[in-house]
Amino acid sequence: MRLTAENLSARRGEDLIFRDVSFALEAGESLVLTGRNGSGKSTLLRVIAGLLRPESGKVTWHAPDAEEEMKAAEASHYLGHRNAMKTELSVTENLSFWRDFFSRRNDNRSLSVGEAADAVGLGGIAHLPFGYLSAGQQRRMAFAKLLVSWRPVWILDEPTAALDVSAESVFTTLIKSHLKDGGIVLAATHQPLGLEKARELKMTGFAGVMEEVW
Amino acid sequence: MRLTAENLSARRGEDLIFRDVSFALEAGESLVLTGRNGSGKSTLLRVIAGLLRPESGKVTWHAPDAEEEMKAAEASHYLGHRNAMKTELSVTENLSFWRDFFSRRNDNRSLSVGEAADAVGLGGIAHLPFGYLSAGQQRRMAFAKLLVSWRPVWILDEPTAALDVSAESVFTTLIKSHLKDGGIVLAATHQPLGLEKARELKMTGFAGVMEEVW
Amino acid sequence: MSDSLAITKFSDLANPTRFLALVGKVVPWLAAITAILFAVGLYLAFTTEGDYQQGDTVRIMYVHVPSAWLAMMCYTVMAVSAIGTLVWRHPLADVSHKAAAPLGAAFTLLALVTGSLWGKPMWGTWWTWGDARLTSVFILFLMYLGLIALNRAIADPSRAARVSSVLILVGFVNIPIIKFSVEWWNTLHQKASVLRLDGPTIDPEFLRPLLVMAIAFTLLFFTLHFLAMRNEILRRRVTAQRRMAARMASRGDAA
Amino acid sequence: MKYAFYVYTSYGVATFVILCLIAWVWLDGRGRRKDLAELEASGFRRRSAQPTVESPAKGEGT
Amino acid sequence: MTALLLRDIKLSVRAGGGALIGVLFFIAVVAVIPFGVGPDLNLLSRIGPAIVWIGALLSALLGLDRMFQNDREDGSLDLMLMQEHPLVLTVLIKCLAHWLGNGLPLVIASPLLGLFMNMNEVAIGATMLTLLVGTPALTFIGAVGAAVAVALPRGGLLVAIVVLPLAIPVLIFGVSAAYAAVEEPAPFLPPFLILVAITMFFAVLGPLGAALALRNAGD
Amino acid sequence: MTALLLRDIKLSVRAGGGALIGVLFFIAVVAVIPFGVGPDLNLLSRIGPAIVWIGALLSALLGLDRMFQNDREDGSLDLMLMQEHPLVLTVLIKCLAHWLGNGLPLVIASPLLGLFMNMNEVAIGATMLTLLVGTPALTFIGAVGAAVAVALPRGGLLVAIVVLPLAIPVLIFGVSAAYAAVEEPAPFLPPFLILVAITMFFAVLGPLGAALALRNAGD
Ligand code: HEM
Ligand SMILES: Nc1ncnc2c1ncn2[C@@H]1O[C@H](COP(=O)(O)OP(=O)(O)OP(=O)(O)O)[C@@H](O)[C@H]1O
Ligand SMILES: Nc1ncnc2c1ncn2[C@@H]1O[C@H](COP(=O)(O)OP(=O)(O)OP(=O)(O)O)[C@@H](O)[C@H]1O
Ligand SMILES: [Mg+2]
Ligand SMILES: [Mg+2]
Repeated sequence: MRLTAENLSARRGEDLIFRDVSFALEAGESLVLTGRNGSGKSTLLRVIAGLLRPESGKVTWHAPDAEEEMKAAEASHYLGHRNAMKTELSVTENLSFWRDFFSRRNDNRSLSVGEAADAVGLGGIAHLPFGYLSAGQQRRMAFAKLLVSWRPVWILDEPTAALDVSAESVFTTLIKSHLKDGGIVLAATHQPLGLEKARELKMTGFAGVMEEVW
Repeated sequence: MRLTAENLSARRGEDLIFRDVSFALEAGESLVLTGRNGSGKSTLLRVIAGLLRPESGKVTWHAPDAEEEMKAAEASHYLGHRNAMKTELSVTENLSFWRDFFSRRNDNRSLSVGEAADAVGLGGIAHLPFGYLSAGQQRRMAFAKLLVSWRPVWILDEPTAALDVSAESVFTTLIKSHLKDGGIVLAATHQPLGLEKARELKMTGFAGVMEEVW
Repeated sequence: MSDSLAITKFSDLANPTRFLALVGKVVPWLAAITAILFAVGLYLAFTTEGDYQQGDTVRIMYVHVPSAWLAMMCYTVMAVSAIGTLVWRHPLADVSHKAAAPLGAAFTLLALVTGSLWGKPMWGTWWTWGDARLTSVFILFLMYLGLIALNRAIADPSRAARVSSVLILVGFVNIPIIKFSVEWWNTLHQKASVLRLDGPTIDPEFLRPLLVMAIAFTLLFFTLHFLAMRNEILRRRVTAQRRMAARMASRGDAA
Repeated sequence: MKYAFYVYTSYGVATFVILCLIAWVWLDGRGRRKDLAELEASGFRRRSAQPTVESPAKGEGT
Repeated sequence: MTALLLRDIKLSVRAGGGALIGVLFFIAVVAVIPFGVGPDLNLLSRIGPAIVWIGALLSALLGLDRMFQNDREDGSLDLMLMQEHPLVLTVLIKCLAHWLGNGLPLVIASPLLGLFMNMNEVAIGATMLTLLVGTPALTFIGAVGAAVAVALPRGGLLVAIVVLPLAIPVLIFGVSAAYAAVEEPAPFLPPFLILVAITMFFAVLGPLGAALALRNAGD
Repeated sequence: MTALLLRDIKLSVRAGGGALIGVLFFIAVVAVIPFGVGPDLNLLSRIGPAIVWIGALLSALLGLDRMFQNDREDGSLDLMLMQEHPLVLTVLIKCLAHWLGNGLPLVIASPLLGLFMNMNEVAIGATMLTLLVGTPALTFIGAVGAAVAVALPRGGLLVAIVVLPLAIPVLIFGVSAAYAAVEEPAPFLPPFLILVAITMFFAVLGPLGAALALRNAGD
């Protein structure tokens, strides 16, 4: 199980945000992206999630059982700045939708909706419409989405924004246990996540203008 | 100059979130709200900003020059979880709209749009559409909105979410200088803001159900 | 600080519990009187003579006119409740206009249907879009349906109540239009002959059953309205208690 | 009776609609009372009905 | 306040494309009616004003529901609610901007459609005049619906339902004034003045109602 | 995929009574027409099919443009783009859900409206049939517009230009097929078959185009 990025570079508008980023992550490893605002953390994560086409380079995913390479996106969960939940539906409805939508054959490592809500400490209010939750509660529920269907790779963009201290430690525990289960975690943060053996990649932002083309 | 809250209580749906909250803030004082996710920080701030009607109690504002009491909302800037910027318009367009919209007669303490963008460290990219900024850059620009028109009271809901360390210190400096100018700051945060003499109010959340009515 | 201001404020006025007690006492009487009046009204309606001009169809009047009046009165009741919601924020007012909307829709439907049934023999057509009275009543019907849909679309009941109050008040312009449409536009429909400033001009032979039926309809409306309000109060009580139970359960877990 | 059809249909429709209203009010009321009874049976009481129970919310204001 | 007006117009031109969608829809409506009526040019020109008015009414509905919703979603509405300028004034300005961005193009496009419908000059002029006077009323009425929609998770159609009954009088008098200008015996002024009165009435009631609804939709 | 279908239907029903509201809106639109054209029952029944079709187009347009926008704004779209099911399929399902939640109720309600418009049985049946066949095409076309709207922050105008010109042929053939069924000389089948062909064509092209636009929207 191995996620590799080779010579990635990406651009926003006409600016090259980063170039020649390469890394390889094995099961149980994690990578933390740091850097100033606008330094390209979210951009890199979106490239890895396949949501943004890299200017050059590629991201690959080798699963031990599959022969050929898959797109990394299909083995990943992505938790972006936005929560991907409908305010009109209740928390349970939201979570079970994502559970069904993500579900794969012979997947026995996923939690049920109720267990996932409990795991992020909000078991009691899962019947409320998502829109009625406070900012931090919404973020927790968005995190619960990662638990209802197992994916080896977690791509987390500032997962702990808007969270209180207890929730932060809950998240850290969940991330650690995901790593122990053989998962891979990529996270962008401004606050230390408390992962011991995480590798760190410091983004610097603005790696040049694409003027060569012209 | 004095902001007082007397016996505030507020409700969300049928739940009383807090009851009998009172405080008074003089020029140069600040109040920091802390508490778990969902404990009612945002709710209290919205009540003070006049966006949510309190179940009981009232918020008043005494200006030294005006004789009668004003609504506190009119003397306040509110920075909520959402940034109140249009993604289609450029940063400059957004800021100058708010500058014009907020403008008062004989107000000479406001910064110009360019100065405000510089103050939050983003002078160079003010011509981009707001939607093109990174999460942290957007938050900074939302903060710049407070600088383009002077209001004595700042009501800040997690101002530093998604910010990097340098931006946090910039914000702290800006808040401190606002306090030194005789402003009042109310802020809800999970991370210490680094204000020295701030008073703290710890929210606990859920103070009962309004079922007595029925 | 044992009880918040909010709670004492509400118990000064007629609070829901007291209202429920009142409903329990009043409704049986109301229902009984309504039943008697309906019996008398129906008897009168079918024993008085027919009109030489309209034949027996005049008997339709005894259901048509009361339901048309009720359709308008119900909206007026809702408008008054809407003011109660917006100005005094009285929870009973919320309940009142929410409960009245389906009743109003039903009476408006009755007025439309009986009117059509009367129109076919009298004017030779079930419906015409050219008549201001008919179309404004149809609009009233649509507004009732819209209000019902609005109430169902907003989950938080007190917010739903406030928002629909605004709409009720804005829509109230339709009521005078219905009432005076026959004076302002020259149309097929009858001019007012009972509810007018200079006294009724209708033959007392018809007036008697009409009045009895009108009172019966009105009392029926109030009976149903009280009961629907009671149901709504109970519904809110149930949701409030369910929430409370859920809160206490999750609190127990946390502790 | 002339036009009997129209007269009887209108009375019929009126009766039907009114019966529907009555049924709605009645059934709704029965359902709600059943809900309340269930809640009562599961051990939940209104606070105002039992003023002596110490309320969990008291003293929580900040 | 001018700032708000300018921003809203800018947004409607830049983002919503309100003007063009409205005009295109308007054209679509007017384009299909001849199929129903057949090639009878006389009849077409007779019902012309009515069709143009109906088209205008329907295209006014498009996009109306998002008048406040966008501002609410990004938080701007909160800031507007906090200002000391009376909320009614803010709403009025937003209505004005909406009309300039969506209503006015319809008025301007109407002569073209009049030609499609084979209407004569007087009829075209009268229709355009009544539209000019009447469409603001539609916007004001719609503002109430849009304000109500703010409280709804997804307002759209509900708003239209709520709005349409109130818009009917506008339609009736607009059309009858346009007809009166063409057909001889009927005088033009009475229905036209009523139309003006309706617009004035809703210019007051609409913003008031919308402001009330916005205040009460708050959460 | 069923989950997506169910969720989208649930959203459209939940968010303000879906079917009920769509139908109410449709009724309101059709009820407005006689106020404009006047109470001439003959004329009404003649323009009936056109009006019913216009009502359907309008209710299809309302809310169609936000088909993907909502998913994008809350981030759901990102997650859908990442899945291994082909994106075209996802789009198709979303179209289906949209049609079931918004189009089908209109088709079902159309006979009632036909009665309002004093249309005869044949005309009502023909209108209903053409609506059943034609409204999916409106949804598919709309999906392209909605996807383009997601891609461009300032895409408003483009959407209008994409959607309405494509929708107008659907409208025209739908209406003319409905008329052909009633009026003698004109044969019903040719326009109807063209309508079927248009729908099939857009059932393929729509999701493909939408998927392509969404893939390239990435940011
Ligand atoms: C669908 C068709 C009709 C509708 C919607 C309708 C509606 C109404 C309404 C709203 C009123 C109450 C007006 C008021 O209090 O001023 C009313 C009263 C009345 N209607 Fe109708 N109507 C319809 C058809 C008819 C027909 C066909 C007749 C008889 C030929 C008729 C005869 C009357 C009479 C006699 C009154 C009492 C007027 C009065 O004394 O004030 N209506 N109708
Ligand atoms: N619109 C709403 N309707 C009903 N309940 C709501 C609504 N918004 C918030 N709540 C509830 O009110 C409580 C307080 O929410 P609030 O947003 O004030 O919390 P907070 O202290 O700001 O939390 P956070 O740190 O997560 O931002 C929460 O339990 C939430 O579920
Ligand atoms: N859609 C876009 N179009 C053009 N430029 C963009 C777009 N989104 C982001 N950018 C630019 O790309 C750069 C990197 O943004 P990115 O979101 O990756 O930063 P980040 O490291 O995640 O910052 P933050 O810590 O604030 O979230 C920024 O300078 C931003 O202005
Ligand atoms: Mg980022
Ligand atoms: Mg908060």
